[in-house]
Amino acid sequence: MPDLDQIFVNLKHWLLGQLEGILSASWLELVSILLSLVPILIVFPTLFAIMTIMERKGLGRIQNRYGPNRVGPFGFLQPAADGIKALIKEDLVPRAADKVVHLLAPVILVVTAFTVYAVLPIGRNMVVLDLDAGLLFFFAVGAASDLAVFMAGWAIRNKYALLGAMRAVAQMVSYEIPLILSSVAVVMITGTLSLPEIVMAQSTHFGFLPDWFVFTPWGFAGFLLFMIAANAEANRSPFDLPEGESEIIAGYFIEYSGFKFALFFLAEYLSLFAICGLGITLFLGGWNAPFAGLEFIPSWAWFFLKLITLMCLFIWTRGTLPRLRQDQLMNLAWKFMIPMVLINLVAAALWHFTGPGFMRWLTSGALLIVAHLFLGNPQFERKDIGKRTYRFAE
Amino acid sequence: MLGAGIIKGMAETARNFLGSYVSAERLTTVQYPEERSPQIENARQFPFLVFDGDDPMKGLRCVACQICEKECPPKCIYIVKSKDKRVDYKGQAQFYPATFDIDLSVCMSCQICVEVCPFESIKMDTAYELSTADRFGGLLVNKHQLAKSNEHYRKFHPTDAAASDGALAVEVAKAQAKAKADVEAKAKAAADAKAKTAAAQSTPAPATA
Amino acid sequence: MTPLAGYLLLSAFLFAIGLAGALTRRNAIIVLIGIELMLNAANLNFIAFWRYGANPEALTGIMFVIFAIAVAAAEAAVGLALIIAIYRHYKTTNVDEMNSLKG
Amino acid sequence: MTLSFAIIAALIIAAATAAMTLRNLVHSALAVAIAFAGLASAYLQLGAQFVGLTQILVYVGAVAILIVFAVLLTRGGEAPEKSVFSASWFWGAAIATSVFALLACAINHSFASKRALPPQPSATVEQIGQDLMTKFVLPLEVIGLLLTAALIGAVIIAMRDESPKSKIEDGGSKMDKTSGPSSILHPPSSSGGHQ
Repeated sequence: MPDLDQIFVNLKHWLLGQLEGILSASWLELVSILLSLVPILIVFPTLFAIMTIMERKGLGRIQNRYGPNRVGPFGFLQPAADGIKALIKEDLVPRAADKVVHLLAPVILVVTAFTVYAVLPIGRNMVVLDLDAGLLFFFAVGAASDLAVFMAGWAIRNKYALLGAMRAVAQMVSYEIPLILSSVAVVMITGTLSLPEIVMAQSTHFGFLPDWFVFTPWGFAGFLLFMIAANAEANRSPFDLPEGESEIIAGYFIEYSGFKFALFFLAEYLSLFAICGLGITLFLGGWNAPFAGLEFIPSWAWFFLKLITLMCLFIWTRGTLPRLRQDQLMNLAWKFMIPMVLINLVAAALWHFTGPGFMRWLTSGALLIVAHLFLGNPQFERKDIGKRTYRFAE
Repeated sequence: MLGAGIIKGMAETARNFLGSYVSAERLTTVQYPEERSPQIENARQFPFLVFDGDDPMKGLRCVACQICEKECPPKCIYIVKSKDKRVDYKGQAQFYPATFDIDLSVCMSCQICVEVCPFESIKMDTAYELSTADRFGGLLVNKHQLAKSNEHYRKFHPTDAAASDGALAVEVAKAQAKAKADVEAKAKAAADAKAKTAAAQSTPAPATA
Repeated sequence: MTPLAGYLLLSAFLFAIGLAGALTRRNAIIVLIGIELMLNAANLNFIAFWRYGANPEALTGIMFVIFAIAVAAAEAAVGLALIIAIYRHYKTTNVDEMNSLKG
Repeated sequence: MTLSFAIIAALIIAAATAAMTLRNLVHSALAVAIAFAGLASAYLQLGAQFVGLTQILVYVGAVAILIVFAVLLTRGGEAPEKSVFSASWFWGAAIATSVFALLACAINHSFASKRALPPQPSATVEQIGQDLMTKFVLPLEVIGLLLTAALIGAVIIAMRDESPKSKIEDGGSKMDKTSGPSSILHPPSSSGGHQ
């Protein structure tokens, strides 16, 4: 039985071996790059298709209804139907719109969403680009997508779109800080920015429990904060104010139809998978098996299994939580998440310097619980809603 | 504790999600074309004309009295009386509608025409799959499309059908009683007339002196 | 391979463009963008000299650029806050009209 | 003069000139974002990987959006006014070209700049981290202080005058001209004086 874990790596080397004689060195290098890129361009869009149908069926089941079951068996050809619909629909460009920026916005969004996958370790030595500053690359390219969101909103000269774009950019910028700082805690403990090394640091086992960071007090708090910030960064449900259908129709992609609209959705889901992938790499032990006995399942299978469980978690929160108002959104980010993340850094430092043993569980755990109780209650439990103040535009 | 409410909410949706796979009655959706939810007793869509017997045009109860045409709020009924008369179920000679059109796109199924009709001839149907491609002519139904048998009416409006049949039976009985009374009166009148002529023959002299 | 002069010329040209923008444009925000460009031109010089320099292991060039980027970002933030405050007061961002120091 | 350097240089110069000459402010803000990205690729080409990624994160991710927000807050996004260049544009251009000429001839005559490309030095994140924490720890702390001060300063400068006192005063009368940050500098009581 060929080594299932390294099957793709061996496949690539075998293919390169075949082309050894035919192509020159530079062409060979190009082919090797393509061989590691093309699978990503195929796997994640199909995951996007599967995820749209799982999301709609999951939300349906949560609301005691079936969800799409007309197209194909149990509705599993629905993504194909959506895709064809998106391709057939006419692509309108409003007359007053700024053509170039209107076209460029979804393209940049999809490009940044795809380039982010270059550093994501999908399986044991299955990472496209092993940068030693991989995490920084991830956040740098992720931050560039805010600008594309703004371009989309501004290019259409439409009040609602601009409102949605400003809300989206404000939200993404203010939730980037908890996202980055919660991953800094992991960097502090592992001492490296390279994602494969972070995953290697989590591959040992402690008794039957794996040494994943999520099973440490600062790791668990970091994981929760990371996931909340990821939810906000991808503009998903409790934080989907930018495209709040009820208030401002569809936010920044209001004037996009046809294929550009499908590009926006593709970019949204791809960035969601990328951030979930990062969450898995940092806190859930990337491609490591949870228990020593389950090593026979290949490493990339573990990565995708965890990715799908995280996706179900996102769908679950989308089905449950109502949308946050803009000021609640900002309050949560600046008054709860950022202080909490800074305290999480202190907890990680405490964990590192108190050395192994039960003591460090007690100290960092207690610090986090006290911080949570102290930070959480006073500002979110107050019953008196302040007097409504009006501010008129000058 | 911040977040306790969220956990409660998530537990609730999880219960819904798992429950929908476990207990069937949670999922109340009716898959429309295949399954159909049962019609309630007095569901009503658009009016139709009731006819007795088997020939729709001859058995039409409608006597073109045009009360429903006048009473209809959106004015969607159009009746043209026939020139000749024919005998209705009570034996009287009555008109019948030459044309009886209802514009379904205008009708608001308010059932006023049914209430004002003195002859129980127009009732409300429950067929709702009437979508047609032709927006104007397709929804203007004439006399032939409107006519439906009494059995059809009894099938989906049993109580109303029974009530209207009872009223009709009373009418028929009254009409027959009146007819019988007329026959007797005529017979008595004929008898009186005969008796008077007999009496006139036996005593013609005094009258002339 | 490109000699050091290539990068130096590029950064000099970038610096000139930034200076031209800062001096000729009317809108305060474009002046600020011009200054940002000039700062970046300087950063490019540092990295070029670090790369072609005598002992790259000292990493001083990179250190200087990291701190320069941080300072430039802080300067951009304060500059734009100033522009917004001035706009709210004068209702214009036209540099030529900001000539009264009374405030 | 490798091909990749030529492409990157052309991209940077084109984006920078576009940023300086475009009439619409938001276009020039986006052009400057492209220029920053071009510079980041130049740093990566020069082997300074950490600085290139920081440049993208700081400039393309944050400063570009800051500029765009400023453009929108000062109504710059709509119709640009008639002449975009200031009155004395000629002198500005003259000074800029003379500076460039000066620098260019300095570069050409210096023999140091003819030096070819030495082997690739290793500037790993590890080394940068070590240096930051050992040799450059004082600048790191000062930068932290400076960034906090700049953040708070920027917020105070751009803050709308939220003090309840001025709100009551504004409530009745028309929004007077001295509301906003300038009324923080001198208390409202005197602002009534020099209305």
